[in-house]
Amino acid sequence: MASSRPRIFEGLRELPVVGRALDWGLGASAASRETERAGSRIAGLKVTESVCPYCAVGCGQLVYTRDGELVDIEGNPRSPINQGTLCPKGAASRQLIQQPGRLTKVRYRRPYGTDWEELDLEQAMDMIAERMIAAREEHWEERDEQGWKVDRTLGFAHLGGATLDNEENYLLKKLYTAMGAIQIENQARI
Amino acid sequence: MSAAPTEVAVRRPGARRMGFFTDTTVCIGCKACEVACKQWNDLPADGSVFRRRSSYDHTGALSASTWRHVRFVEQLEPAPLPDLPAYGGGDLDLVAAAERFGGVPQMDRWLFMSDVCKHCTNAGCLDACPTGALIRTEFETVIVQPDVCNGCGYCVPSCPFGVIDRDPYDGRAAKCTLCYDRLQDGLEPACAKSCPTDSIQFGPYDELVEVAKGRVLALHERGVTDAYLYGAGDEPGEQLAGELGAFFLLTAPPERFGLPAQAESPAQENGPLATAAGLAAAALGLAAAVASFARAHRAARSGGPLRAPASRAPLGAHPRAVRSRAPLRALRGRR
Amino acid sequence: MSHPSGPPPEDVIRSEHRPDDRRGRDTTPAVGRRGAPALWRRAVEGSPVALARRAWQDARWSYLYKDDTAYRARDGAADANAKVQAAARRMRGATEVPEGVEPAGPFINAPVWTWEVPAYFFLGGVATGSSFVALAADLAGDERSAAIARKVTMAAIGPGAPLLVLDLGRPARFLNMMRIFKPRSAMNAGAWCLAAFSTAGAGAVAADLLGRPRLAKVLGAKTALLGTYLGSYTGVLLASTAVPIWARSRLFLPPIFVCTAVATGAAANRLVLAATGVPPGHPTRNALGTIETAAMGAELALSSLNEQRLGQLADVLDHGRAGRLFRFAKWAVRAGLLLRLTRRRLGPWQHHVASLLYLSGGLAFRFAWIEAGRASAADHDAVARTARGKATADDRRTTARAKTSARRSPRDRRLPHLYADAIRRLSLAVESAVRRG
Amino acid sequence: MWIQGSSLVEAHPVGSRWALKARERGAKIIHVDPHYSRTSAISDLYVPIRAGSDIAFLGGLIRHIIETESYFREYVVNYTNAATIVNADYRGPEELEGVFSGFDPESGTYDRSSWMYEGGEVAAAAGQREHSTQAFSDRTGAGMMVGNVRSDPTLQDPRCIFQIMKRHYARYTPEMVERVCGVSKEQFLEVAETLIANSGRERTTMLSYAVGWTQHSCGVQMIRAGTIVQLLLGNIGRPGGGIMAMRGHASIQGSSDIPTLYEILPGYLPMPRGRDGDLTLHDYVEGGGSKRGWWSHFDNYAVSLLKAWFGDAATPENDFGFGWLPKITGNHSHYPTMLRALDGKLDGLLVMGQNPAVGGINSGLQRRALASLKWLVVRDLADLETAHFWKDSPEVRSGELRPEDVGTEVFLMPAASHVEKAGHFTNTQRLLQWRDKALDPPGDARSELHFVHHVAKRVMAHYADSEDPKDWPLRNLHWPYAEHGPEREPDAEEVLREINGYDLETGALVDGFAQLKADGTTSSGCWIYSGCFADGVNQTRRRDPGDLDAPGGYVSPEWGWAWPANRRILYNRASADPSGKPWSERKRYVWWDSEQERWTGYDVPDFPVGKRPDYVAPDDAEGMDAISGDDPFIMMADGRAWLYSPSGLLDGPLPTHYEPYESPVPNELYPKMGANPVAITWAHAANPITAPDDERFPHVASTFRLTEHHTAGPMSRNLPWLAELQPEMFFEIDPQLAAERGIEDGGWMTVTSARGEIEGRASVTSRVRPLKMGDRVVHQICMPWHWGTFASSAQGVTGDAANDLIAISGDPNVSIQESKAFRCDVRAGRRNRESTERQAGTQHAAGDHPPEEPRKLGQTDQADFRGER
Repeated sequence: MASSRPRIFEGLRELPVVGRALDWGLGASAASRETERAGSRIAGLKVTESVCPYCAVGCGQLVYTRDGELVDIEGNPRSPINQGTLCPKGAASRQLIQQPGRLTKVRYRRPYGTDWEELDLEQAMDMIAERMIAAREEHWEERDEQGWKVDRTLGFAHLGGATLDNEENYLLKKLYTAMGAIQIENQARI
Repeated sequence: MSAAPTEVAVRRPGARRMGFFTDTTVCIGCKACEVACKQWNDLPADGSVFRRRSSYDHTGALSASTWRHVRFVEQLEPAPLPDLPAYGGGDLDLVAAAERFGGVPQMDRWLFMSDVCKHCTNAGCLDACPTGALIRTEFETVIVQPDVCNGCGYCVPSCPFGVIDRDPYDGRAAKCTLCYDRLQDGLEPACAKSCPTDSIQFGPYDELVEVAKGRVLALHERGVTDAYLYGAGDEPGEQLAGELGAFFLLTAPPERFGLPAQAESPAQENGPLATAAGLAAAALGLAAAVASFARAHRAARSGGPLRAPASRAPLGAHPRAVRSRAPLRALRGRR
Repeated sequence: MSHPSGPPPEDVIRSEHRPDDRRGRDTTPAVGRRGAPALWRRAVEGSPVALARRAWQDARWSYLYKDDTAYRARDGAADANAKVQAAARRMRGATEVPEGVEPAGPFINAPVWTWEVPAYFFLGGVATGSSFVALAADLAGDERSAAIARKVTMAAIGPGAPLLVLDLGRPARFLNMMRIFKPRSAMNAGAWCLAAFSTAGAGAVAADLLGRPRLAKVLGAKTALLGTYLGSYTGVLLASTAVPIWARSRLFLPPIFVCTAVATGAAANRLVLAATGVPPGHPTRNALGTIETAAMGAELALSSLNEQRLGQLADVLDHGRAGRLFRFAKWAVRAGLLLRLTRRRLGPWQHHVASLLYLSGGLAFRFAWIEAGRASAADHDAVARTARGKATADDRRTTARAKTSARRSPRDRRLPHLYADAIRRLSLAVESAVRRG
Repeated sequence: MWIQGSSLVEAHPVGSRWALKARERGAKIIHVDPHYSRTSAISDLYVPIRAGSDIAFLGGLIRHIIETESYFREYVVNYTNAATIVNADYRGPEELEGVFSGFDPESGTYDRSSWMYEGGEVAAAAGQREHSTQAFSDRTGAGMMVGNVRSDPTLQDPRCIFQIMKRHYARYTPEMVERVCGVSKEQFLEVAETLIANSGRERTTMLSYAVGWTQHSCGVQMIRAGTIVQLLLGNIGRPGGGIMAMRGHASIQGSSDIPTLYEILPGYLPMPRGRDGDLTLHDYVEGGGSKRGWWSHFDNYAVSLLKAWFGDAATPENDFGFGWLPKITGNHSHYPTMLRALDGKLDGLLVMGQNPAVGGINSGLQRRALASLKWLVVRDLADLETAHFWKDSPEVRSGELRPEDVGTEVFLMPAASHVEKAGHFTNTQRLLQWRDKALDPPGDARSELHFVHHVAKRVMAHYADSEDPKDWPLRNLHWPYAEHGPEREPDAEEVLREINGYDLETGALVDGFAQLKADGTTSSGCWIYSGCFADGVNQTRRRDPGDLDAPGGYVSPEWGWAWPANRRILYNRASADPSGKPWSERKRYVWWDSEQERWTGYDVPDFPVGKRPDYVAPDDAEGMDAISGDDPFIMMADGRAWLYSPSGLLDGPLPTHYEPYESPVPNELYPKMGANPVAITWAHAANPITAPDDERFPHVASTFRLTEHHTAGPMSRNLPWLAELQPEMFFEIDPQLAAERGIEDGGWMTVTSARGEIEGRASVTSRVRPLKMGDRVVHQICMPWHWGTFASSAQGVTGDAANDLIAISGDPNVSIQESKAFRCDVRAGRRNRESTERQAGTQHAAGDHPPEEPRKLGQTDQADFRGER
């Protein structure tokens, strides 16, 4: 194949003085102190083992934190599922947690309101509980239209769960069932 | 071959040359490397535009904030179109073809290739850098020292692979560091670690090359005769920029992936000849100038055709010159 | 360099972020920062990374294609290397891009330089030419013209350095240009040369003013000698890039640039001298006239010769902005030559106009070459073909001689390192000062 | 390795790591899919198929395997019900022009008694005739009497299942496949031969499917058809075999095991169904349990669950509180619920980590439904379409909804991310993996565990001293969870212990469901998860991968914990032959160790460890004793894998080809019967369906996922690093159609359906191809569905939602909609009105049936299309 080696240059390099001159400025003199001190920013950090929140493959993740702040999320090499690898979504999960627009306060929109308002968390919880209770009472059916015993409410419903923990789904189903709510659904239906 | 030790700026005992072997035959085009790189190096997204005829590639090319970039090549089977070029893909206006031949060619292959800085043995950017911001590390990789670079931009056109670029906002040049910081602590680079199918393999250079050669042979046995190494294993006379620290296994001509068929550090390839030519020309020019002056003045003195009206009087006393002293004095006066 | 207006989008996002007061946790969006990798410092110096095996063992442990796969042939066949090399040769060895393959760019990045660089090239050229003139005049005994030429030299080179600084992405760090001495980098060598040239030139002018003609002469001579590099390295600088139109002109670009330098230098001096009362028909004026004409003639000749041998590559020289600039430059020069070679009818102005035409032509040439480079880098076919065609053009004559560079065990040079680091710190200090100010 | 109805590489990139490894080990990868995706790119063989015609293709495979005698006979005879004799009065669609015996056109349902085994009968569990998903127990033959069924091991009896299948699929010839699926004969045969060549004793084939199969009006039957192929080839219960359902969310498997689903309780116990008179625990167990097989322990699981929920208050005297559980009487799934909401019959909705305003089918309808709620609670990491519909949505942009007219009260609550709380996910392989908490959630962000705990406390406090009997469950709800830290966060591990279950006498944690009892002395929140806390150790937190290179090391039994009983491959007894020896040494997995008289192997045997292979169950045996030593499928009443499904399915014992309910072509096999006659749709003007004779929508559309985005987008569209990778909604369209319609690559195009019209970029590519079906050519348009109209980040991206185009419908068994095949039309340019503007106001013009009452396509009439005409 057509040769592309820079023979002239190589040739010059062989020469005593010029050759040496060609390498001037390239050696140790060029390295900055910062570079000599370089190291990975997660060295010495606390690590937590986690699982990727996206698809259902269940890739292991390592979460590196520094005094309660997130520094880095990467694959867990010990996981036999992903062996340290991640897909683009998993690799972006630090940005998922530190995403622009991440909510930190309850947003409330009153009926017919035209904009969001802020709401205290405890107050929001109170209001939600009240509404769930009200809906239960208002729509309680002991028997349905054909007279069958049903002991339930169709007043409120739930959607979601495929992205939640099993513990959370368990308590949700437990509470809802105890309240007589049956319209409990999640993405498994889709 | 490896770089001249005189180039190595950081020395650590026992450091070996490290590199990437990117095997496109197991790449699934998931772009995990692109994101993992941005995550670890904390680089921003650089704009979201839908690019036509770009298959699934909407980030375009390597840039100062994109250090891994996945190229998509849709390659079509010639059938059923009569005069479809041997390699289809981006070359063909499918709509026109459908209108002309009323047929739709089959997908032959969908090729994915994760491009990255090649960490050349003869690195154009390194040779060009006037400040020493670009250095050769103990792993024989080439990195930009962000605390040194002053954004002269000379490395940008000096890279035969179009890798390094100057950030329009920040003003400094930036490119893949082969995760120099991670390497210090024995971690593999972010992209290689994240790659789900190990299309990007990281390791000691010589070991990688052995793996890669074995892979080429295996593929040939399977009938994938197009398989070849881009940037490693070549004869000394035929190497790309004296061998690439990050080399590739490709199954189509390099031009399909935006790679040159051959490359060399421009400074090494052209520098000496150009300098010689320049100096020679300059010397010649200087000589010519001197000569023509000498000639003119000799002629003037010897009352040749260029004879000045008055006799041997020195220039300063020249009558017309006397008239025109004013401006000269004015010049002095201004000082 | 030209900065986009306004801050980068990710900074806007960060600035719009309202930190949450109730909980200490930092909620600043992770949207990245430009131009450099994230912090390169260990959180705790000297301590390892948790749950990571040392020495890249994770990379090996998770390695997918172990002995239980047919991923690769392991029995190292005797002709393995030959086979691998042959495979590469098949795919990238041919001197033509394979039939039907449309080179899918971008292959290389276009130069990012803005107007400052060609402007500097022009002024540097004028300065070089002037320094030549000064030396020539001195040698010919015309000391006053020499003194003026030396002043012209300084007048021309004066704005050079500022222009270069302006073009930097981080102007405050301009000092780093001289952080090391690196002959391999035309730009570094050029920077040093520029410094030396200006110093010598300034010295010479000073000597003139202090009435030390002998010293002035010596320094002037020095300046002219340095000029031989200052005038040619700009061509080398462009030729030592991957931009096809520049790289393939490697033997022509520097001479062309020298010609332009000499011509424009001579022209500038001719005008100044005329203005300062050197009469028409004066040998210096005549000499300068001859020089600028000859140089410009040579420039034209070289350019067209180069265009001939560049073939298709030269397309970028006739199209777009580069094309327009080239056409203008050429017509200016041709007009100049015409005025020169016809018998004078319009009095002394005929030649002054010619000189002006040369100057403007020279200026246009500098901008044209930069523009041509930009266009050439964007011409995917050109880049691909150039890469394929390395065996053609002027390499053909070079004899095959594959020889690896000698292994000289390098001595760790302490002093340069200290110097380099000092300069770096100084630059950073200047930068932070500028940022604050 | 056979991938159909799934795009492994696009949706599960890291899963494809192992596909690639298999390929490098010599495996062949086959991908059958409407569009050429990144999955096709890594495949050895890609076969384009018309969306929704899979059963014809699979039926063709079944026929080919039977006709060429290339099935794994020993496996089929011993491990499947191929030899079983079926009821004499069973008739198949071949005889009845497309329906099975027992079809009632009036109600559009089947009386399934004639499908039974001869001699078998079904104890009718409560409310089985309803159109709602049948309980898992039902599908496994719960309540079946199979004691004295006859069978013919020679497979010759004309009424044996093998012969029935042979007749059933006789017409599914390669030529027919070509006409129905647009798959060329050559390609079809190549697939068939490859599958056959890679199955049997020494080799196995893995089948992977996903929502590309489930999201059809006969989705369950598609999967059944795949199962039949795998069973005929002997690929179930063996390493390198099986059927992999690639699931799409981190814990979507978990959310079915421990369901937030209306018709089941944890561990797939059926939700009690209302009926005339009181329903007692006894009736429930009778209806749901089974005399034979594993479900004979049904009562243990039910009682243990009630004990976990009501604690000491649950006593044998009060039937463990069973009577107070709410009962279902119909279909209360996602869609009917939203249709009720649309008609203002639903007060409130809580949405957690879901985005129905984009991901919900007919999302225009979903958003309008949200607008007619009284209150809405949304919990997520950032604002999203579902919480934002009143402020900015296609309906708001078109002026149909004005914020000042929308009465919905919205609570948008900040949620904790996966690293800001502890808990566990169940991945697609039933593997439970624990996540430790890495950092505190920011500001007022909290976990759902925190939310439900503190809401529960408030609700229970409210009813603490209520006298009303209906409040008994709330008064006696067992809610012992301790609170930790300043945020008073419950401890997830405490909840996991409850799920695992206790021996209430000793207070010790049980080691598995075998220890659960029906006498109220044990508790377990989810019997199939029982054992996840065995030995008092959080088994889901185990993180020892073991030596992957050792024989069988790939099982990694010490990494996490898989239900049931940490079994990684279900029915793995089938990896050994009837005598207990591995079918193949190379593929050994679980086998009978004759020295130690026990089953052993790399995995936990899915079989009573001590049961000899030669044990023969006496006919009168009950419980596990009724399972013989060579019956690997212990969850099934007869211990056999079902080629033919006598119970559990509502639309036929054998899969048969029906067109999608929106198909541009007639049913080649059963011209009288276009679509699945018992498929569900809901008559509502806001949910119009295109009539078969409607010419306006000539093309087939299908949706797919992209690697770079996740489902409805909130987790990816707002992340700059992902947004830039796929910035805009686009459609993949073949060059021929593009040429016809003047659509240019990269330009704008608009896709319209009976529901709406959406715009996006045109990607003109050979990755989708016009399909030749006999003399007819069908064009397909494939589109991702990740985009919505709202971005919570300046660098986020927006686009039209594909689901605006799709109609709500349902598979009869699981009421999952048909979103992978629907009719559409295309044109160049941008849409000239909002995506759902055409449907404005339709929510008030309900059809002539109460919308929550499902309708059968079998009884489809013009009323369904009133919205359109």
